[in-house]
Amino acid sequence: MSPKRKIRILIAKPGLDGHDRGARVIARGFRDAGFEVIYTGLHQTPEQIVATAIQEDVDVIGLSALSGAHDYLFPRITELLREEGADDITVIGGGIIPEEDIPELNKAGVKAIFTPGTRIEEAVAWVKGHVKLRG
Amino acid sequence: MEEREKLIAETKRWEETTFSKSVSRFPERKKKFESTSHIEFKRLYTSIDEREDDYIERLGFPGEYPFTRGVQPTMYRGRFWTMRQYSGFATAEETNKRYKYLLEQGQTGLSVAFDLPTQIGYDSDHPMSLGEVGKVGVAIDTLSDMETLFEGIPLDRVSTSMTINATAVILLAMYLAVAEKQGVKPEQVRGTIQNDILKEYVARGTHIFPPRPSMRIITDIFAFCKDNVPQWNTISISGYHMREAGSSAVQEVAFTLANAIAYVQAAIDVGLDVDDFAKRLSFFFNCHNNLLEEIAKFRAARRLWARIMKERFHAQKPASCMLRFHTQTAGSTLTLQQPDNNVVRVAFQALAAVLGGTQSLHTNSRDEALALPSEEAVRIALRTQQIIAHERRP
Amino acid sequence: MGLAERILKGDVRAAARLMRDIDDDLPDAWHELKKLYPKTGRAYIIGVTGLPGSGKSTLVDKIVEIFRKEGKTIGIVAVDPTSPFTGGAILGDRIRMQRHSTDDGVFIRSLATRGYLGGISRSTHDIINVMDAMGKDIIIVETVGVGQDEVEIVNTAHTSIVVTVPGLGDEVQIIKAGLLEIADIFVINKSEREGAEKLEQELRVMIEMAPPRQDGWTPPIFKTEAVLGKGVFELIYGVSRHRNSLIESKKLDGKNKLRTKKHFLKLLQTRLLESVLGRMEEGETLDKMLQQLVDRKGNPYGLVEKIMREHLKSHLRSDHGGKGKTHS
Amino acid sequence: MVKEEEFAELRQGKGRWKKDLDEARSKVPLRRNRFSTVSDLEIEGLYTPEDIKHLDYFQKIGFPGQYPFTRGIQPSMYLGRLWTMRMFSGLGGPEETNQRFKYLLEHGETGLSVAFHFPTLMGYDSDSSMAKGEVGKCGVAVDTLKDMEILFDGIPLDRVTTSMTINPPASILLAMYIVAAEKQGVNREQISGTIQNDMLKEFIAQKTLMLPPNPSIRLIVDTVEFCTLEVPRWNTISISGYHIREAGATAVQELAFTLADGIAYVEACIDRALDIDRFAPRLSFFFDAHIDFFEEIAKLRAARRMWARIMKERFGSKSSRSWMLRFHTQTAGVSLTAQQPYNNVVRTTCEALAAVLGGTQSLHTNSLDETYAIPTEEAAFIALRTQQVLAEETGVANTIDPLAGSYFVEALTNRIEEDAWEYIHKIDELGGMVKAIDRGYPQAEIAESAYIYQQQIDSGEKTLIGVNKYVTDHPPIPIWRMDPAIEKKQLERLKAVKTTRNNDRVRTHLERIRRGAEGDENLMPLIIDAVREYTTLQEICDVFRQVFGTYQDPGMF
Repeated sequence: MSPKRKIRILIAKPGLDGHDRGARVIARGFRDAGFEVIYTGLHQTPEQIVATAIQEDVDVIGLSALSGAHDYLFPRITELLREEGADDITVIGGGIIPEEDIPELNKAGVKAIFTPGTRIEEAVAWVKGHVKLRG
Repeated sequence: MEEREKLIAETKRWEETTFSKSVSRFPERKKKFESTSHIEFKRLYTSIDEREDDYIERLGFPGEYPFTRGVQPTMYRGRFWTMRQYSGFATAEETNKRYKYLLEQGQTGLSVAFDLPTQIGYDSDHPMSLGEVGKVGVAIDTLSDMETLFEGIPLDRVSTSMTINATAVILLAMYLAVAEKQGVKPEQVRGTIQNDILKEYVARGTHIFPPRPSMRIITDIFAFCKDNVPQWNTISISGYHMREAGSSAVQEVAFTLANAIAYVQAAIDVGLDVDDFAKRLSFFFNCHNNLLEEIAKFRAARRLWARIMKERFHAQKPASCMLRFHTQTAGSTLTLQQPDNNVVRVAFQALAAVLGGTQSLHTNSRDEALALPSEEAVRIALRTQQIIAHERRP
Repeated sequence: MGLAERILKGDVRAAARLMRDIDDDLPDAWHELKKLYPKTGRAYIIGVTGLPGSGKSTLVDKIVEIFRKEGKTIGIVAVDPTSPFTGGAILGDRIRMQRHSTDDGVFIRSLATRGYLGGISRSTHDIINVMDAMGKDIIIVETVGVGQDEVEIVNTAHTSIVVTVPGLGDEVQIIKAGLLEIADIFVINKSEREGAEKLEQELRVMIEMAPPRQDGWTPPIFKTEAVLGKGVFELIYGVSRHRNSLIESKKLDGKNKLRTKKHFLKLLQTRLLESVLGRMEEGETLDKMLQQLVDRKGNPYGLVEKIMREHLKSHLRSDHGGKGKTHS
Repeated sequence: MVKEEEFAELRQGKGRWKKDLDEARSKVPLRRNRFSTVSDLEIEGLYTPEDIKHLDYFQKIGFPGQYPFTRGIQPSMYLGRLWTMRMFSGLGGPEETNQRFKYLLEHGETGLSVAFHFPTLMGYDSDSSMAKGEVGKCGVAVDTLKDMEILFDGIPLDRVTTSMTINPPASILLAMYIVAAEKQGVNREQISGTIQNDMLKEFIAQKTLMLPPNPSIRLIVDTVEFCTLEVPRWNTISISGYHIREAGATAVQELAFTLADGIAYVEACIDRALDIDRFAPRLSFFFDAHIDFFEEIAKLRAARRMWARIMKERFGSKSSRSWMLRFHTQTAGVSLTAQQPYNNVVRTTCEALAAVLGGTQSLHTNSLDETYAIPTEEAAFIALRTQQVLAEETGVANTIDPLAGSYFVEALTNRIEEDAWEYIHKIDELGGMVKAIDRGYPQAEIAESAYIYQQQIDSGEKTLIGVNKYVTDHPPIPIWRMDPAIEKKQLERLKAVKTTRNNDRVRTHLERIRRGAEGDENLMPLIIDAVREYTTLQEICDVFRQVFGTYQDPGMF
């Protein structure tokens, strides 16, 4: 691993939910932790998110959903990543996600779920601890 | 005062125009709005309802006579009230476990509930105790039980309140003995015994002896503690039970302070100096549903007590004039039906107690109307206090 | 198969990865760039710069829409600033262009300045080369957009567009201070706003007052409402007029030569400095030298001469210069 | 009231107290060096009559039902009628929501409040590709008039008031409601309720976006104009601070940005040559009740005073009904935690009390499970009971504005008002709210506050029980789950409607709307005609999107 590698993370809001407070706070948190954060704005389809992740060659995709549609949207994104051969990108998620949905999401390839109350530091530490930089 | 007259005139105008026009179309919900103490609420209060020229005299400043705005100058900016959940059940071992749980959860003081035999002076093996042992609190027969009860809890670090009356003197003695065995000196221990026998005759009924010897024991405790256990609250003069028994807020305060006057008089009569023992008198009030009335009650109680001590008993020290009190939310307001509603009631009551300036607080658990509270219910009750303390940021 | 080969076969992931390696300054990236270089030189490069809040990204989005209708493929490089305090960055220019993200004919790449001045990143020119090799017809570079010192775009793009909006107050002064020389084309975006006419007049006066340009081109002014796509057609027409004028006046070759020269010299300068510094830092000599200079025991002029002599000598002796970098 | 000469004595007294305080804190230090509200307003340790010395009772406080309405908008306030208990609800399909409505009405709720699912909120039908995975999740799916009919089946629309949280397609949902009422035999003069219809706060905070600002405002003014003439009891805009606050704004920002939005709407209506005293009485407001008790009460009191002044002085409105700021309140969703969910009952309780002491006209109390999903029936029930206990047991509704005259509350009310005016002046300088939004000004202010708050929580400077203090496990609570069959049923119904309606007529109506949109006639009558023929929500919205263009959030940081 080169010391010059900088972690790039895509913060994305899939679906129609427009509550972006969490996504924006976490984006700033990652920036302040020295990451390069690509922010795609609201109302992104899974296809847009995956295409963006590939073009931007990110290490991590952080998804935020508060509408309850995570059970469809998150697995759809990991599925598309697999189709594109880009499943080496780590997918994590946050938002209003019931505890009992987490095993299913993990099985679908979402590596970690951060529920409300997570400190910014925790999310940052998780990414630093779990994301292996390429190259 | 010119402005006052103008306000009186304007209020009259408002009532006759804007208000009466509206009320003729939308009548008021009730003919009369009154508090639980049947104090009638006016529809609107303005500064004409305050007495003139009375700020310094009637309100003053926190930590100063007449203490209407609180007994400490810092109040909750310095320290929050003590979160003290009344608990005790079954054996000393189990109660000890519950205490440790509560301390871990952030509770800041202990409060012991004893079973009825202990409260009325019977050991667990007495025929009168049959079926009562460990039921409404913990059973303490000997020092050995007391040692178990506080096993692993350093008595120089916590303060302990004991709801005990007729046998208070014995339980206090045991507590001091446990402390001694832990290597803690009597002058280091802090806590309260309820020791309020008068209200037992009036409302609660765990008395043993006739009033006169009971009063003698109490003044003995006053005298002993002032010399040996200076940080101990020798009595907790309680309105709680009278309120639970159905009194109004006004009656609660009036009867409690009347009892207090009797204790002070008794102590003076045996030759104690009021400024030697009065600062260790404490109080215990109920906090009912009527939010504004309760807040007013606490503030009025402080002012009344200050005046009684200064004017009636000629106390010289400010500390003798301070009414320090514990509060418990009103058990009688909780319902068996829809127990989750009780969480809401308790939250309102706790808020009123805090806005009224309490020194410590027990919040009831939502299932208290059913049985002894579950751990989960106790935790929610404690969290209620913590949310008011930390999130509401008073 | 190396990244370069995969890129030439149309592998998008490989292109994205190489861009990352370039941006992260990995030694292997040079190897790939060498292979790609012969395939570059075909794309037309447009720079978009201007004041913050002027709507550059939205404008780019609309420009892309029109070019795509014409069947052109597009690469976009969007640069945002790196925080000097944390080293992190939020790259948000894509937000207004996301509808193109799933279009195979469009490739968008967000870059952080990583401390590089001049409105773009150190890697921008090389990343343009990758897009060029990918076969993109047009490459649009959106600069940081702080409104000053964004001069590097001139050495990067064929046509530079400066975007401004009415109502910011002293926009003309800002442009005079830093963007006037850059502009091949001016855009007044959000032209429905009050003050658009006045701004246009002021810009016109400013252009007329400026000394005539060597290439004989007078920058035109276009008014757009990017949100509604109004005026963007005309703007694109303006870009192609500029391009034609470059071709007609035989200035395009010159421009390319200038771009190549700047790029080449930058690479050379960077590598030389890295190489020299790399050697020096091995023995902590830089720190010692600095102390000598501070103590006035040496002087910087003599020292540079000495280093150059020694460096060239040792460089001639050794196979490769620098530490661990492949320079061959 | 304290006489002027007495202030000298008061100051002396306060000086003495300060000495006591210093002495006390030298022994036991204060808990913090700085005390501030949840919005980070610094507060003093003690307030006395001096802090409200300059408060002119008649100018600043006055009487209930009179200018400047600080003490409440009705002369009798809760002595006459309690606030409306209005629980925001919507889940699954229209059948399920209809059932929940009936359940809440049976348990004493007094007004309805519809939560729509995201596709409806954004102007998409359930069969749109954009709706995938979202149908019925966060609210009820309403695609056509058919769904609206089912939603209110058996609920007499002349007897209840209905609030609809709907923004970009507000005019379409209102049209459906009008026609649904018509089919019940209730005419449009009889119905009453509210559409949120507040796009400015969407651009600022909630981001349910469809059209650019200018056409959005045109649609809003269309509804205002139409309702003023034909649906006189309808609240045409619910100018909302709630979402602004939930997005991270402080109490002052919430107040200021909301009133600034209100100013922008009033100006837009005046530009249409509407008579202010005809439309302004039907503008309503919507605020958040957050956890910082006194700050919230002060905010709500300041809001009334400020709006009255804006309407009277800035716009020269003549009718006292135009000066009244009537508002709905919702307790703060963001204050709730997923950890230890029962703590949320306590939070909601305190927040509801603040709303009532602040004089709200209607109230939604959040359920304890709201950080997980749509509330279960049981959780919604406790939330409703919270209001009922507040109304019937605590006695706080038995005198008007009981905290008036409190040194702290009055001083804080003044302070919040002053700070909010400063923001409003700044927005005026930027050329009004639409321009300020275009610049990203309120967005950036809110993002900054949200980030600071998160840092304060992370550092423990601010406390969240169960999250950064007293962290423990908690037993799981039941969570509402959508039956997947609901989506299927919804899609089937939509398909059936599309095949059985008169599609020629639908096309004609859509064409008519297109021409209307391209011109400047009021679109409401055209929309009503279209929905009556079962034209879908998205079909109409697509026309709007084509004519007006769409809006993308600039995502400013």
